[in-house]
Amino acid sequence: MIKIEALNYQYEDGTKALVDVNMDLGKGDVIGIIGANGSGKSTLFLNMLGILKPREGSIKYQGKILKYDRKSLREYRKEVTMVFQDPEKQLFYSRVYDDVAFTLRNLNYDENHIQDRVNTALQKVRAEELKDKPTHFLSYGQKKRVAIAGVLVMDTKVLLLDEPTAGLDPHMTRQIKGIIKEVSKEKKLVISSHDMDFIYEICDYIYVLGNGRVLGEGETKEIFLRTSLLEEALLEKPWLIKIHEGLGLPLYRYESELFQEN
Amino acid sequence: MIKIEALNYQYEDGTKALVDVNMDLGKGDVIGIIGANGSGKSTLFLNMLGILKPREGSIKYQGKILKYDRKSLREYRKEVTMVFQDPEKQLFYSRVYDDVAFTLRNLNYDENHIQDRVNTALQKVRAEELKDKPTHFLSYGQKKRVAIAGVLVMDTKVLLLDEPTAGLDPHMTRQIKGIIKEVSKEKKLVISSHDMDFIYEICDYIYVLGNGRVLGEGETKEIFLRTSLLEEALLEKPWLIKIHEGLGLPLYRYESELFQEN
Amino acid sequence: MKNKKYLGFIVSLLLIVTPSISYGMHIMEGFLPAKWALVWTVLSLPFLIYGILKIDKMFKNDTNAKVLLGLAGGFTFVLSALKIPSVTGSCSHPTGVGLGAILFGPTVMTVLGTIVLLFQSLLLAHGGLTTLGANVFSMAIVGPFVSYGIYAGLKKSKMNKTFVVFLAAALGDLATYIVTATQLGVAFPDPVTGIAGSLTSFLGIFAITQVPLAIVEGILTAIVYNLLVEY
Amino acid sequence: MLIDKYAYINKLANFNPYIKFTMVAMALAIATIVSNNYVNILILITMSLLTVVVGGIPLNRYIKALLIPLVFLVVSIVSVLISISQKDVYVARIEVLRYYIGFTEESLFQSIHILTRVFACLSATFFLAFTTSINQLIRIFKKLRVPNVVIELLILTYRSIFIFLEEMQEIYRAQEIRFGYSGYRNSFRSTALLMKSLFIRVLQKYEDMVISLECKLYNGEFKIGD
Repeated sequence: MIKIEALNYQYEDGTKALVDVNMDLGKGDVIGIIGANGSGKSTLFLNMLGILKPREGSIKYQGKILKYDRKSLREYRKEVTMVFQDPEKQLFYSRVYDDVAFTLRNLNYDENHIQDRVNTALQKVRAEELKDKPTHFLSYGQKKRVAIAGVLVMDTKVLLLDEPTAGLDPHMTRQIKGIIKEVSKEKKLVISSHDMDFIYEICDYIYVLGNGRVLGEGETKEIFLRTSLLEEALLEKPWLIKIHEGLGLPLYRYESELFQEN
Repeated sequence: MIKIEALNYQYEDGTKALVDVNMDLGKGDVIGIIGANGSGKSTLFLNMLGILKPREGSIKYQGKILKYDRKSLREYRKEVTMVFQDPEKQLFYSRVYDDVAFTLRNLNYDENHIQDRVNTALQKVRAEELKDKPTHFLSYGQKKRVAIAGVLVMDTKVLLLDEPTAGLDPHMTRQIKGIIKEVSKEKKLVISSHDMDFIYEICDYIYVLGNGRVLGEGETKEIFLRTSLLEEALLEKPWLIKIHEGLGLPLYRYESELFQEN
Repeated sequence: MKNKKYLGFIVSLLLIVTPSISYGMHIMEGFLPAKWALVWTVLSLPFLIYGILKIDKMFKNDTNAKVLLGLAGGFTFVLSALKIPSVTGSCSHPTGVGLGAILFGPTVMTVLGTIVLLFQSLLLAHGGLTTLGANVFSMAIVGPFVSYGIYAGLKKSKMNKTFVVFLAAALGDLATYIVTATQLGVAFPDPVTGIAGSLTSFLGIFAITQVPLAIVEGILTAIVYNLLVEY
Repeated sequence: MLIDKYAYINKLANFNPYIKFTMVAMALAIATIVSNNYVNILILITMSLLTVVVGGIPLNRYIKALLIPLVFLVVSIVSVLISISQKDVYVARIEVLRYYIGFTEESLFQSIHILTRVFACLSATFFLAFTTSINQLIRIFKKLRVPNVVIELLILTYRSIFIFLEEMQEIYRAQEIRFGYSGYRNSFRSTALLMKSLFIRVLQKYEDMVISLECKLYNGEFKIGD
């Protein structure tokens, strides 16, 4: 799995973006990375993908230090990839099918094989019916799902998701949650989000970032009970935590538990 | 105030975007407009601004039907304006001051007067210190605040806000809430958002849109108790409503009330 | 501009994008007889082929440049959907083509210009398929080359940069208009006064819109150039 | 821009694109090469019927599209038709300051001829534009052995047209409600600001897309299936 060791990253102008970051993504199946805007989440993701190269420290994958030559990176990205926040920037084709097939065609698979995998990927995000649609007629939520399919098609071991629910309405958020839960059965997921309720529901281990540092880490429930840590990181508590603390109810992980038992 | 009467809007290809929409924005001080993506919220806002012209029906402002000639629109938009969702697309100048002053300069105010009003507007969004900063170095949250200032500077009677908290972290969301509460003392606000907790806290009257129609309207508390309406509109309930219904607690409007009384 | 390497790109895009094809007058679908449609296509082909070869080579060195060119193509197309305030009060459509003459060499924009012109005829009903060759010649070859030539020739002179940009954009635009008028003039000689008559007539009648437009566009280009340099 | 939408939703959208393309190519060739008034009118009628009746494109929308190049047409036809000279050789003319302004029989026939050709060609091109999507056309170009670089640029340009069209509209509206387009001076400045903002977004998109390409194991080629 991915381990980040003593990672430091600076921008060209000398600003420190990440300072002594240590992470072991083996600590959970769905890892949450939370922090205010500008806390370094995106820079961290780009480091994890090998797109930015740390100034000090290293990324280890399956025990081996990541190398930055073309070939190593290419091999690495067959295992680790990412869905970016804005779907527009990830769609290159005007036909959904071609876009989802893009990565596979880059790997020179044959078209029959590609067809199977594209179909499976589109099924996973419940977007089979969009296959022949032009990308520019899709709604935002549909674009988001196609962008996810374009990445799922690769069958990587690790998938990074940056703000997967940003801009989505409650219904689509639920859909994406469903997709994430399903995908998490097969892959390791690393998710960043500003929606604390979403993170609380989905993730099992959490890193809190602030000003480019890891301010805290721990199991989901435990992290969200650490009031001063969340205040320092300018974050908020999920409401299930709030009513646990405020009303003295037991600590539930899911809404459904709360309402079943009470 | 704004009244929308039997408004129908069609896209050029014949798709019906808004069907028989009736609204009276005098029914509350902060009006919420909620609905799934594609339910017609944006089209409705553009109609309210006179950017799109309805096929049938009309917009009334202070009892008079809105006319679409240049001069009438110009006068109307001195009273009614909007902050769009993406601040990146609303900032045109490289310097914050120039950007906020844009509207006033277009109306040929003199520079002294402009200076006062720009300063006041920046104060309202707590961004005085950004005055001379280049816009492209601002954080997302700062850009959002500057975009709001650029519209507040006009001192309109009505302000439409499209997804004011989209993409913001919890801390900035709190900031924007604060700004909105303050601004709402002086102006009528019309807000759309996917964040039901936010809408529940901020708005006092709500319209629910679905497939271009008004599916329901009512006072905030009342609307969010209508389960089948929210389901039909593909929305969700705020958590304060959920625990009221699920746990039998009294119905609170604000988190603070809940925790004070229990 | 946070990234200096884009500066050359910007200048060239602006110079070639906006000017020539910008407010050019597209010869409409079917207007030219077969002979002339063919002549202008044949004259355009060498530039197009040379451009394609050059792009091919360029892409071998930098495959990401494909994306940049694609985006530039979209950008220039979109400018043609933008209504630009013109002197007469009516609105004209700019149509930009082109790209990085300085970064990529002027023939590259011939290729990009052709693509944009093709999309314009299919998506906007501006120009046409039978007149594509003629429009490519005036808007994606002559206009850009003139702009580029003026800019390249004057950029090292002591002349004010903004003025150089203005000149390049405005004169590129004018060149396009003169070529288009010529294309029409030779295709339809006046039965009484001959080619000289038809040429005068086309030059004269389009001058009413195209000359002010060239000036407006030159100014606009110069403003945008300054805004970007400041950024 | 709505032509694009119709290309995907019309009744001929899934009809064999090669046949559609060949028909249009032939119609264009006949209209320009044979160029007989009656043949031209026949093409106009056939293509219009195919587009509106068979393809199901709304008639008013179709006529609106046909009228887009109207200004060019009128101005150019007038230039072809009318001539000025000191000799009175015209069928119909007026006299101004010893000059005769009028038209000859030849130029009248030529103008009529141009008109029928223009509408024949327009109707053929519009049949293609309204019923055949760019995505289908790109596949045809590939079959026609258009160089790969061009195909790739077509794909990428087509995609980015819609990205920037949406962005341009949003920026424009934001300016519009802030009075950016009230008066000539403001319009001018706002247009320049709009172009600048859009341009900067081109560069940002480029940077982000390159990162996304890395993740998609881009190897230098944008392929499509057959």
